[in-house]
Amino acid sequence: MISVRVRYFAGHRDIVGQAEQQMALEPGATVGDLWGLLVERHPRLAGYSGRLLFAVNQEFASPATTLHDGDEVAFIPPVSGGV
Amino acid sequence: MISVRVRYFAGHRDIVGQAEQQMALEPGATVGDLWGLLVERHPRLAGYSGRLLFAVNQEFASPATTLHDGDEVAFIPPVSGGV
Amino acid sequence: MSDFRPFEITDRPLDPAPLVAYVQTPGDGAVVTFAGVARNHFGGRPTAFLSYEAYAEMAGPVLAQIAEEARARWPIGRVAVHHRVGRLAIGETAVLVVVAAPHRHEAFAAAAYVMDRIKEIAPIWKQEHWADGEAEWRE
Amino acid sequence: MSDFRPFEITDRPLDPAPLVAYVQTPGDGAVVTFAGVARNHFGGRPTAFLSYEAYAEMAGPVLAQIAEEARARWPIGRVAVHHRVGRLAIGETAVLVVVAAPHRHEAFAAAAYVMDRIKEIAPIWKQEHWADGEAEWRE
Repeated sequence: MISVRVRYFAGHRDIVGQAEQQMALEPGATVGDLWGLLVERHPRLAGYSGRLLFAVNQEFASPATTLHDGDEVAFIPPVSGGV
Repeated sequence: MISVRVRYFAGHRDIVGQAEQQMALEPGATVGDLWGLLVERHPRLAGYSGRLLFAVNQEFASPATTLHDGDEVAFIPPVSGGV
Repeated sequence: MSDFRPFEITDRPLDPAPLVAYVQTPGDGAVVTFAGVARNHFGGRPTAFLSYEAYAEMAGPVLAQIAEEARARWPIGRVAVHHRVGRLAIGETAVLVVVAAPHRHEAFAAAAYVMDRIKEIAPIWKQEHWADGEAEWRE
Repeated sequence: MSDFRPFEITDRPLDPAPLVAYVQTPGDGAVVTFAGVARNHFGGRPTAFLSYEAYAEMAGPVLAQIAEEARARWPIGRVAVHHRVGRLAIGETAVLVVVAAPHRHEAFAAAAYVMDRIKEIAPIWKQEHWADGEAEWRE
């Protein structure tokens, strides 16, 4: 198993109820696999599928990106910086 | 005769050698008539014909504008405000 | 200015002066400053205040990356972007984008582009706190 | 700010802060500031300094008229324009155009438009003083 740190922001954090958590995954798991797992646990996240961005270690990533032990994964709900 | 005050700026002032002057004109004279008179006196002004703006009493005017006693007339060489 | 950073996420009030001083070099004829400020309504509904949150460790580098995109597209000089987080009263500045360039058209185009891209990809979120007491994330 | 005028020709150094404070109202989400600054070359030829002259009695009202044109074209708020005259060192600001608007695209478009129109009709002239000692009016 590998361990990754997951960060939640804005609407995601409101749904998940925490700003970050450590999660254990099968080796070879992808960003998309992790998102699927989270949507199972928190069905209200499903509304974000298809309209979120992904980051691994603070760089943009895709659902196909493979995760490694120690990675920091962020699920980025639709951004709204500026005004 | 009517008397008008003529203002010169930038390249015009360099050619005419003064920033303003009082000029006597026939009643009914237009802005274009006055410009023609000035070009006769200062042939180097001819290079500005067709590429200058005109103002009477600090508002934009045309060569056809008729002048009246006491008017302030400005011949505006190509402007270059800003940077 | 010893601790000045051109791309920054901060919870302190924003001031354009150090950004302008940073971007401007002797070859520049144009400096465009965009300030995004908290306004008192959205779609006709009165707003009491705004709050912003950022993925700060990532947002700063993303702002720098957006500036590089702009520099690859237009012949511009330096770019600086500061974005505020936390609670903002109406009239307070949420974001400053400052672009210097030899000529003005490129400075305008690049500043507008940087702002468009911030709204597309910078990991920063705005929560609208309505005058009636409700709050919602803009998504 | 008691002697602040939104449209002004002045021989004093320009500061954007009072213009920004003047234009911004609670309904505005965007403030765009354009600064035109004296740069150290033109077409590759080194510039020592610039000097500006204006038909001041007319130029102030023309700046106000240009702002009205912009307000007729875009849903924007207040506009302020200050233009400097006299001798300017490299890096000094010759003109400030500041536009507030509810939304940023209109603020950008209007600020660019105001600057374009200034260069078309405002009775203000720039003299380039080249590093080699020559001087010429830009026409």
